[in-house]
Amino acid sequence: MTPLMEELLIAVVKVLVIFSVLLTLFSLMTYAERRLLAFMQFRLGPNRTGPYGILQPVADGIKLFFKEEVVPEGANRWIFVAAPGVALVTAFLAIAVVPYGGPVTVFGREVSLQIADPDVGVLFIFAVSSLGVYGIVMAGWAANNKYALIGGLRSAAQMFSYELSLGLSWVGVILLAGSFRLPDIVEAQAGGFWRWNWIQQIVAFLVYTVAATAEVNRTPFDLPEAETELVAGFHTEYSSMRFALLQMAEYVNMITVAALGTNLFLGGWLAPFTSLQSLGGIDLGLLWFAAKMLSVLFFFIWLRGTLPRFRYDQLMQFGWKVLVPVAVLNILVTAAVVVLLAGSEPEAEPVAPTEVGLRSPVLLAGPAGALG
Amino acid sequence: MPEAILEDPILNALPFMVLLLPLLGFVVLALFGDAIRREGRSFGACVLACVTVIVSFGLAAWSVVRLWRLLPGHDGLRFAQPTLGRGLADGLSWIDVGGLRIPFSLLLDPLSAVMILVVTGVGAIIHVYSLGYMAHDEDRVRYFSYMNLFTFFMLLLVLGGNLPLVFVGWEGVGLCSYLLIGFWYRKKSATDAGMKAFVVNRVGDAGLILGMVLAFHAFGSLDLVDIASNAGSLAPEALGQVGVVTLVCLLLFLGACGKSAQIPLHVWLPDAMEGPTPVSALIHAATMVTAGVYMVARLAPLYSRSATALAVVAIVGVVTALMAATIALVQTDVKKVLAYSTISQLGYMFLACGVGAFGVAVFHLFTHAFFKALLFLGSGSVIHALGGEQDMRRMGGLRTRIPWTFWTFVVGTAAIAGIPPLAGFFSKDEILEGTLLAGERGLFAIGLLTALLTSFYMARLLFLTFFGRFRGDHETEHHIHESPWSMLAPLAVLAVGAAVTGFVEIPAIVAPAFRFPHVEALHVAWLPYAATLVAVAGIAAAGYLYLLYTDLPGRIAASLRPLERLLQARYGFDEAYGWLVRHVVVGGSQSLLWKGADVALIDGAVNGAGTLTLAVARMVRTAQTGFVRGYVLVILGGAVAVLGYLLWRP
Amino acid sequence: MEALTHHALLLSLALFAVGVAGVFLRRNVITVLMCVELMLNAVNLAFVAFSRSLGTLDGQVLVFFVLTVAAAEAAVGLAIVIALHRNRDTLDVDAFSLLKG
Amino acid sequence: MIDAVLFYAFAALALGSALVVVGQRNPLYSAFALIVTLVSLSAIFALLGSPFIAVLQLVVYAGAIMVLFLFVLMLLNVKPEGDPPAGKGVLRTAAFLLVAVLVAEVGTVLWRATARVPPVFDASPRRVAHLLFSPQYVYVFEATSILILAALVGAVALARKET
Repeated sequence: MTPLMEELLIAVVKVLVIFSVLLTLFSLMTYAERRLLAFMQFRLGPNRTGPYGILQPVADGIKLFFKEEVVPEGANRWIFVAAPGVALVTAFLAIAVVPYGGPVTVFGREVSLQIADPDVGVLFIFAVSSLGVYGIVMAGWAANNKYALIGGLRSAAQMFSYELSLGLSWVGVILLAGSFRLPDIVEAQAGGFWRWNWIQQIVAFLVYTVAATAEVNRTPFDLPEAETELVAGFHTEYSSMRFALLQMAEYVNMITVAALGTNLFLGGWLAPFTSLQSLGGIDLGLLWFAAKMLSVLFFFIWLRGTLPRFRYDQLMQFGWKVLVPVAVLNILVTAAVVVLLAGSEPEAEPVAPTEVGLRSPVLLAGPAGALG
Repeated sequence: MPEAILEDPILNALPFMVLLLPLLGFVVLALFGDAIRREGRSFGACVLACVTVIVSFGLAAWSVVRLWRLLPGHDGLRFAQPTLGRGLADGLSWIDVGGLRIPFSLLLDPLSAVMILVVTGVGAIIHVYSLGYMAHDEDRVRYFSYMNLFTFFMLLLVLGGNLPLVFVGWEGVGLCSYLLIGFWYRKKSATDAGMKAFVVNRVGDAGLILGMVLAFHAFGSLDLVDIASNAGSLAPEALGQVGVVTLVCLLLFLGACGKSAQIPLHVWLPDAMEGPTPVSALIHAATMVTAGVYMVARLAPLYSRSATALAVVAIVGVVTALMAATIALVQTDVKKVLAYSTISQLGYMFLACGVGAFGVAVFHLFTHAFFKALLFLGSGSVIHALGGEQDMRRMGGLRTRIPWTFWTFVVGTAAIAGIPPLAGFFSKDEILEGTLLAGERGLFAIGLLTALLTSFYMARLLFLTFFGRFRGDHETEHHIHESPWSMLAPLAVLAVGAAVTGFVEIPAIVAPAFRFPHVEALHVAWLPYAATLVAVAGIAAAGYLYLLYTDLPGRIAASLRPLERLLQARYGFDEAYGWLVRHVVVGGSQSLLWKGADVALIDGAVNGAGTLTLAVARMVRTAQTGFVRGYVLVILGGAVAVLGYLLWRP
Repeated sequence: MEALTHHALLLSLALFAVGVAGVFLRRNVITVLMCVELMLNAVNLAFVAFSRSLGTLDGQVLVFFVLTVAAAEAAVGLAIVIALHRNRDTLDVDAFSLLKG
Repeated sequence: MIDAVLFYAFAALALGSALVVVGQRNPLYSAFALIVTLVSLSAIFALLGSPFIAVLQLVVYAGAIMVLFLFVLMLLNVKPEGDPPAGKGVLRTAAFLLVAVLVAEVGTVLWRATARVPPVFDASPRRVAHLLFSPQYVYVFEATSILILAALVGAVALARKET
């Protein structure tokens, strides 16, 4: 079996594993969100199906499967159908390069816990997430429904505006780590939670939190799907499976954002104290990572339970006149500090030339994700 | 020139600092003048102006001393650029086209050394004087900025290492002269005088430019040192023989005539007296007007190759000297008298140049700078005392009222009249001697006569102003007051200068600059006595006429009416020129240039171009379909064509 | 690899040709603009391919600049389109012929 | 091997969608097709060993420029083109001829081109950045920033409604 084939095999395996993990996580999220919101609002939430209604997601799934697919009259069929796929593909593509833990050895073979690890990792996420807009725009436009269209345009504009500050908030971290590769960025934070970026990059961290919330259209930035204003926004006309797909895309994006935030600012799979990194020779990285990511996700739900919604103009004002300048300022300061500490411009240690072929898994990951 | 000198960093930088300091002062005053005035800080600004000049005098002195110590008896140094600019090959190149390469090179040799000392020294003194004289003018910041600018240009003129640079300075001082003559621009006569000076100078400058062009054509270089050192190899041109050298010399001399107010271009200087008196002292007595003499002396090697040119110079000089002196006899305006006296003295200098005694010319220039500046400043002090009165007929008896001014004025008068041992005596004596040695008895005779006249009209000026009883109205008499120290101190300094500068052996010092050995003049034993005698005679005569028998002048004038009228009319130069301009120039311009050239040729050409363009456009614009993709097609075609050419290029 | 770079060049050629053709086929200004973008991308592809086959990075830097220019061009171009549409109420390239001499 | 497969797949995708861009009368479809082209081109860039450029391609083109296009298209609610008016045939034929010549020319260029490729090729962002900010290009870089600024102002000034 040629090394390339091995690479491929490993990639596929990873894809499948992570895909299934994401599916479960997605369904759990829907459940958790409903329960938690209910809890916050002194309701019960779904509690009939199975113990504590744990099977609710399954029920929903089944329901959605058997519902009729409606393509509204005068809708642009092709795009209408394509939209959810696009949304999902971009979502999965983004998560394809997010690591979940340090390299582990399986069958005496070094394997990184991440589908693909291009040395432009962060940039890649940025690029793909910028594609995420299309799914929504297409969905909104194709439905030939004014609420949908407005919702689509809104979300497009919103993502557009907040992507900027989102990306800018990463730069500080990247500067500190001196690499685009997420594993490097995580390793750069090694040594206790006080070394994590959310301390020294507190500004960037805050910007990221806000921008990320907006990026995934969560409250208080959920204008694209503001029920009170536009019915259900861009997926007003969607039903059954496609609706499920759109929902899934949303949640996957959310998970991506959470995972990314964990990696960038919360020290990824690193333990708050190095002593807790491994227990009895077993690396607890994955656990730490999961813990952090889940808490971030909880934070999102919490927000939704707490905050009211922005007004559209406020949203734009805030995005362009507050977040972006702050982020830029942070970059300036960080860059200055880095240069000063480095004494002089850091010399480029020649990166080991990587074989071109190894990048194909990245490209496989996307379609693979979409296939599911 | 030995590398050792140029390696001296300080010496390398000094001339440039000397040159640029006044410019700095000007820039500051020019940029912030108004602000300063509004601030009410005018006085400080004026002091700043003075300081720049004084400092640059100090630096000049330093550099000269240093130069002497470094290389006794050398023949001058070219300064490529200050050491800070050493990176450049040899000086920043100012113009560099074809064979013509003109660097910003300065030339510091004995001649320019003397000149910069005069310019900065006298300049500094007069700046200080102006502090007092202009104290009550609310526009004095502008005045001082002009003065600084003038100093800069004058220094550039004398330090310039090649003719173009000299020319820049030349034009610059002309400009400043214009600005300062017309300083009180609300006075029409002042502005007119300024314009007159400017225009008349243009005539001379035309000659100067032509001379430069021809010089470059003939010698292939405009660098003063090159010209001077190459001149020796040129074939001397005998009297009446007009070769290229003669031509160059004459053309340049035309420029000199304009600047130094020699016949026939002398008409502007008397009117220039409209300007503030210190200006007359600095520009129209001590420095600018001597630029012509300086240039002739600077090109001495060249001039000495052409007998014709020398003859012309000598004759023009002596005629001017005599004529101006005679006119000075009948002037009643203090400054006018001094102006004509200046013209006459400049004539003297050119006479000296003409007979080949260039060193002596510079000597007289040197001394003249002192005593004429002194006289002008003195007259300025008088005018100041009388609240603006300039007419001698309304003066008199000031001897006791303003003693400082009086005594210094006496010194100046004695100096110019040639009373030993004052400065004027030596220089004038040497000039006359030079004419004798050259064997020009005629010139000598006229020179002597001029000397007589000089002492006469100067004495007349002195007596009318300071002796007898006051002839003005009581109002002015009541206000007569001695000038402030800032005016008297300069007078004193200059008086000392006028007294002692005669002992400086300028001819010997500047001789090396002329590329031929300084011939120690074998003194004509009787000449000094004769000269002194003449001077005394003039003064005595003046005293006889204007102190004892004060009605006599009037009767003499009456008996010699035609001559008197001729003198009053200043030999009718102005009228002649006026007629020339009105009829020939204006008439010619209207009938020929305007109607003929302008309307027919130029306008015709322009309009023709217009119509032609229209016609062509009417044809071409059909290509502008306004159809975008048509344009794209053309672009594509172009791309294809270019690529095709690159591919299948032969 | 040789084959790939070489074929990449061929692909860029094809894309460029298609883009040019589009400029002439389509009459909608926006489409024309898109065709221009297409051509730019063809050029980018050529740059990258050459950069790969020459082993130098200048090609990539140039692509970077092309991207920048393309962005600026799109922004201004679309702004103009909007203005045109507001004033002339059409997007037909051939309708804008005010420059006809 | 797998690189080759992917390459040709994406190449085909790019070319096909490009043809759609041109052939499609509905600008919106053209836009979507163009997006596909751009994305597949970015994939090809990655395959050619230029991940940085590939990502940039996504961010700038797919992420920014095309969104702009879509916005304008939806904003103006553009209708598909009608049938072309007759009489422009001359232009079209001329254009096609020229394009053909162009293709021929560039074809010959490529034909003459000798392809020899260095085995290892590192276009990591770091190295690209080092070249980009080297004296050779840094001024151009600054110039482009000015250009962007100008475009920004220009776009706003043009698209703003005269009030």
